[in-house]
Amino acid sequence: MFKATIFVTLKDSVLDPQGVAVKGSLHSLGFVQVQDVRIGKRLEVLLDSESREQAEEQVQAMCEKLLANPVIENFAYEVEEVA
Amino acid sequence: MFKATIFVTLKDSVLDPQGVAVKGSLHSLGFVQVQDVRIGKRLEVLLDSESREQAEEQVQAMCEKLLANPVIENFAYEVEEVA
Amino acid sequence: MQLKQLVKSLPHEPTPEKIRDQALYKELGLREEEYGHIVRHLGRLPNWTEVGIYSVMWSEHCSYKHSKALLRKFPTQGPRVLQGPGEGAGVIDIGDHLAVVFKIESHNHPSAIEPFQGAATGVGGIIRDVFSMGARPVALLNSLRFGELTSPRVRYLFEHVVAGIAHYGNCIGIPTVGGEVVFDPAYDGNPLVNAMCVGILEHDKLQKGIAKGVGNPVIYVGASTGRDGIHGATFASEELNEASEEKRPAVQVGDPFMEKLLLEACMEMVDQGLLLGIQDMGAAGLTCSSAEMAAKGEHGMELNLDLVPQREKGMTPYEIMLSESQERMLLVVEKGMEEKVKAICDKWGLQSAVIGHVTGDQRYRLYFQGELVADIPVKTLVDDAPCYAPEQKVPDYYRENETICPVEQVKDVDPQEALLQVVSSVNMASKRWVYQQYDHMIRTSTAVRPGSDAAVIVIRGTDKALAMSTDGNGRYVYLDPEQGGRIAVAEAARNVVCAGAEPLGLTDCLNFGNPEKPEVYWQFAQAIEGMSAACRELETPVVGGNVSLYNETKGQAIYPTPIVGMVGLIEKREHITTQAFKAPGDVILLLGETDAELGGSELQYLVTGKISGRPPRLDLEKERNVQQTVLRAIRSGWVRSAHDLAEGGLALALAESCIDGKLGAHVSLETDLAPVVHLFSESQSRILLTVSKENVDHVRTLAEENGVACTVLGEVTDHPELTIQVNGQVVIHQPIAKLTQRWEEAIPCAMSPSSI
Amino acid sequence: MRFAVTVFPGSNCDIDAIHAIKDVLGESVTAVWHKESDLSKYDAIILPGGFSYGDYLRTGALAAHSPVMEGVREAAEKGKLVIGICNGFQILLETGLLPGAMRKNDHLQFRCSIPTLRVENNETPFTLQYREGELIQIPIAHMEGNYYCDEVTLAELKRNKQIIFRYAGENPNGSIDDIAGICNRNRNVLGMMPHPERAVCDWMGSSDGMKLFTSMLQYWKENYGAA
Ligand SMILES: Nc1ncnc2c1ncn2[C@@H]1O[C@H](COP(=O)(O)OP(=O)(O)O)[C@@H](O)[C@H]1O
Ligand SMILES: [Mg+2]
Repeated sequence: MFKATIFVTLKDSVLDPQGVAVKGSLHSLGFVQVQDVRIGKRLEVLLDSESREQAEEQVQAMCEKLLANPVIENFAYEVEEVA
Repeated sequence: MFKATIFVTLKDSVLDPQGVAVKGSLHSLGFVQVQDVRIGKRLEVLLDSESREQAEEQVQAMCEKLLANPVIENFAYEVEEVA
Repeated sequence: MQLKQLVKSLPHEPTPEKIRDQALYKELGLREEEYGHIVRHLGRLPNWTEVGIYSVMWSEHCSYKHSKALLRKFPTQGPRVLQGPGEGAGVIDIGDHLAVVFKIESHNHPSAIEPFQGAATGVGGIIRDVFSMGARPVALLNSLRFGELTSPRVRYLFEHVVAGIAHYGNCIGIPTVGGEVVFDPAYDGNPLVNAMCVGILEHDKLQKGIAKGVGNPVIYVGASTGRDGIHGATFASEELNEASEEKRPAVQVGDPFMEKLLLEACMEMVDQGLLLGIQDMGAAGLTCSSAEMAAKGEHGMELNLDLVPQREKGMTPYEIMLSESQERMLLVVEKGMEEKVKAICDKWGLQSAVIGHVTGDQRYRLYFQGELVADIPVKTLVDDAPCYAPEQKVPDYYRENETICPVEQVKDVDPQEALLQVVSSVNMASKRWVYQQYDHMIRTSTAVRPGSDAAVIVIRGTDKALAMSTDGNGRYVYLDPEQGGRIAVAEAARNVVCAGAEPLGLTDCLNFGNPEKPEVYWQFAQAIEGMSAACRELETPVVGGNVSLYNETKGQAIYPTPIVGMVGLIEKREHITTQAFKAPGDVILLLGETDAELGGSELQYLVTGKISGRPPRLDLEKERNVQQTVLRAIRSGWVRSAHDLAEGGLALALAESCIDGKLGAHVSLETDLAPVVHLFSESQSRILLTVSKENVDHVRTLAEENGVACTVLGEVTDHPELTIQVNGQVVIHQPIAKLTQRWEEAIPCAMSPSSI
Repeated sequence: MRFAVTVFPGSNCDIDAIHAIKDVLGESVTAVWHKESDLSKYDAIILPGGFSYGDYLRTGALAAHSPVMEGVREAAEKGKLVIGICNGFQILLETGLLPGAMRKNDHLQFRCSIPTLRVENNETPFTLQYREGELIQIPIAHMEGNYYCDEVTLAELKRNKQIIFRYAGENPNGSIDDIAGICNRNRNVLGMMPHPERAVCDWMGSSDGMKLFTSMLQYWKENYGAA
């Protein structure tokens, strides 16, 4: 069994309205040192693949096909073997 | 300047409707090896703190106060110094 | 600051000479002769910023260079029109010192690339157009076209476009009360996403997008400027191709929360009478809004770009001016009012900045880091844009269709089988899957929710209500653009009449292919002819609209698809009428005449897989008479339900009224046509009414006076069955439950093909 | 009776709540901006629906830290009536005035419709004019109404009869135990996903929401003397 941890983040040039709003709230809570907030996703996918290579291939394909929107998002992942 | 990367994840006991739906979509795309999907958040917060300790303290406080909901979520973070 | 008067080029930008010598302007979509005009207007070579500004201002999207001449054919005046085309949205008087403000706009190209954000920002843009007139937005509608749901890409587009529309409208809190969705291979690869917004205005609050008063400050309000959507306007003026994905700059992301704040802040400024001019930054962003305000006000403008709030570092003047970042507004106020504006912005947590002032010399000057970076006679940007009248040619397919007889193609189909197919066609089926994702009840004014011919919104504080509908049938327009154009207007008017409203006027969105192709331009010109004729006959002026050309993929144009957004006034709430059958025993009447008209019909498409022949013909006088009859009957209190006959013909209209009313019907009719032809013909100018028994004669007499054919078809029953007899033979006999199930499940099933 | 309707940046059902109280119920109502923290003048507080702070991060999370929530907390402690509708319910959960949390609808779509609810407990200030078990139609409009709490909390909610409304037909969001609305132990704080303010005239599609407001009025008159 393999566990992939996938990070999907907005491309730098794309506006992150959610991050802007959270930054505002952090400021009003007194966290004035906060300069910037960007919010992305973290997905954990458990895979019953044969090998690490196969798992990585599949994760790459899933990200491209479904999990990330290539128009506005980037993705990255790590795969580890689990019991 | 410090950059905190914060991960907010659903507690294991909480059913994740989004994860379930994504798993279903992955299956129908042919990724039948997928056993489980859990979806959380990844936040990047840029902080103008004096020291790493101060930055970590602040991040811990933000998570407790705002960024995670203790009823259903756990959080973890890493802080690194950036230029 | 000592401002230099020589127009500078920035070090890393191409020099004016290089722009000329290497014809770099072509990359921005300018033609050689257009570049020549620019040089003449300036009396020198333009720098990179100036070429960029001209290129967006003279793009199809902003300048209407291929459509301006034809749009003049639309009647735009009427006794109630307070503001016709030329401002953010049209304005029509509805009495009680109130007016209705509305406009439709396309976001086709952005939605093809990023459907969720593309559709969302389309909604955001049209809302800004309405509240920049000083009106409170009260309703949204949309008109959508996609390829067929058998394609995963189309399902993706459909799902995300609907979610994007829902996201924006729901979050900002304006009900999405109506619209239409059609699936046809003609839109594969080039979906259409047209969004309409309706607002209500108190007469004395009407705002304009003009700059006046030398020395008055120009104020920027709202989101920061980033590099998103640079050249969106130019992009919207080209055909889509594989390179589009690459060429596309950062996609614009909508922030409905920010727009809600902007809306409330602007409403407060309007209430306090602070504004001299206001215009949203939509297509071509800061450039278009500021240049248009200056040109309309017969003034000039000077902007200091260093003062423009920016989200990204190191933006150049070119980027700042051409950015299409969303949720921004440009204001001109009386000198001395800056603090009041700022106080309102601060209350709503919005950033605002004075970025320049109005000048008296009709020049458009931009400063950046102390240097003059553009100096343009402002009218040349707006009034002197090029204007083209391309060649027209009657397409071959139109001639070939002359000889095709659609009746022959379908006459052997069993009517019952046809009905089952039609109710479960995704084009005819219930659109609940779509509208249940839209908050259609917020603002608690929605008296008729999505699902009837037109939506109805009540106007608080009065007994009045507004009916609204968007309509357009690309198949008819393709087969005969002139007739199709008439039908689009007539059908939209008929829909609001069926709700009990008098049609007031319309806004239109003209979605066509590449106008530089003679066949496309012919379609365009013909459709406008037909629409104009219908507008004149039905007395529904065009008070605003939008043109979207170059809707093509891989060289193939979409069906020519003009969409009409019609608004009607209901004088008394008791006149509000819906299409659902109301009570057993009510008599079903058909107004209008049925001919064998199946070209472009849903039945033809289902049977043959394509459309051909000539579409239904529309007699404008008949149309007007039918509409007036129905409106008078409703106002006399005789009508229990009214439903216009459209795609799917009489059979589908009967089925829909049964399904909605959870009642049955027994219908019996005589005809010379084959039963299936009579039942599924899409002849125009027909309306189905139900009336209680004692009012049948009243309606028949009224119809006769108006020269409208009126046939008694049968009765509403409490048997949950639809029974249709033709010439004494039962040809359709179906349980309502079965029809309902097919009709409700068509789209959900098509959207989850694996779960069937 | 004096009602307050809180207004956060992004609230958008505030006008509907005000309309229901002022024009239909005929009582006094004031819109209170989120920066005010003194609500002592009011007898009842409505946290309206909408998308406070755009619903960013988590629904209700950013609004939960507004100054006005101090006033809401005080009012709740004093036994005044507090009702959170839709986004207002989400805010009450985030503030901890009600137990549990909200997740995205199980089908992941926004859902606007008029479902049927069952009144599970009519012995509260909000429901005393309904019959127990009465079926009523109240519109919903939300993306995150999938109520969650752990088993211990659920058992407690049941034991104390804190579940006030359940979906009687199809559950539109996947909420645990078909929950549509819950109250606190003292029965003076109610959170519900459906919008009673959208069901106060027949032409709106239902007027079943009206009894919720008239119940509040009756309770207040009986307990705090006629005004
Ligand atoms: N198809 C049309 N019919 C009538 N008027 C139109 C049409 N298309 C555009 N117009 C009008 O031309 C004016 C210029 O439009 P435009 O500058 O595109 O406005 P916007 O910036 O809102 O898109 C608008 O007032 C619009 O209503
Ligand atoms: Mg405009």
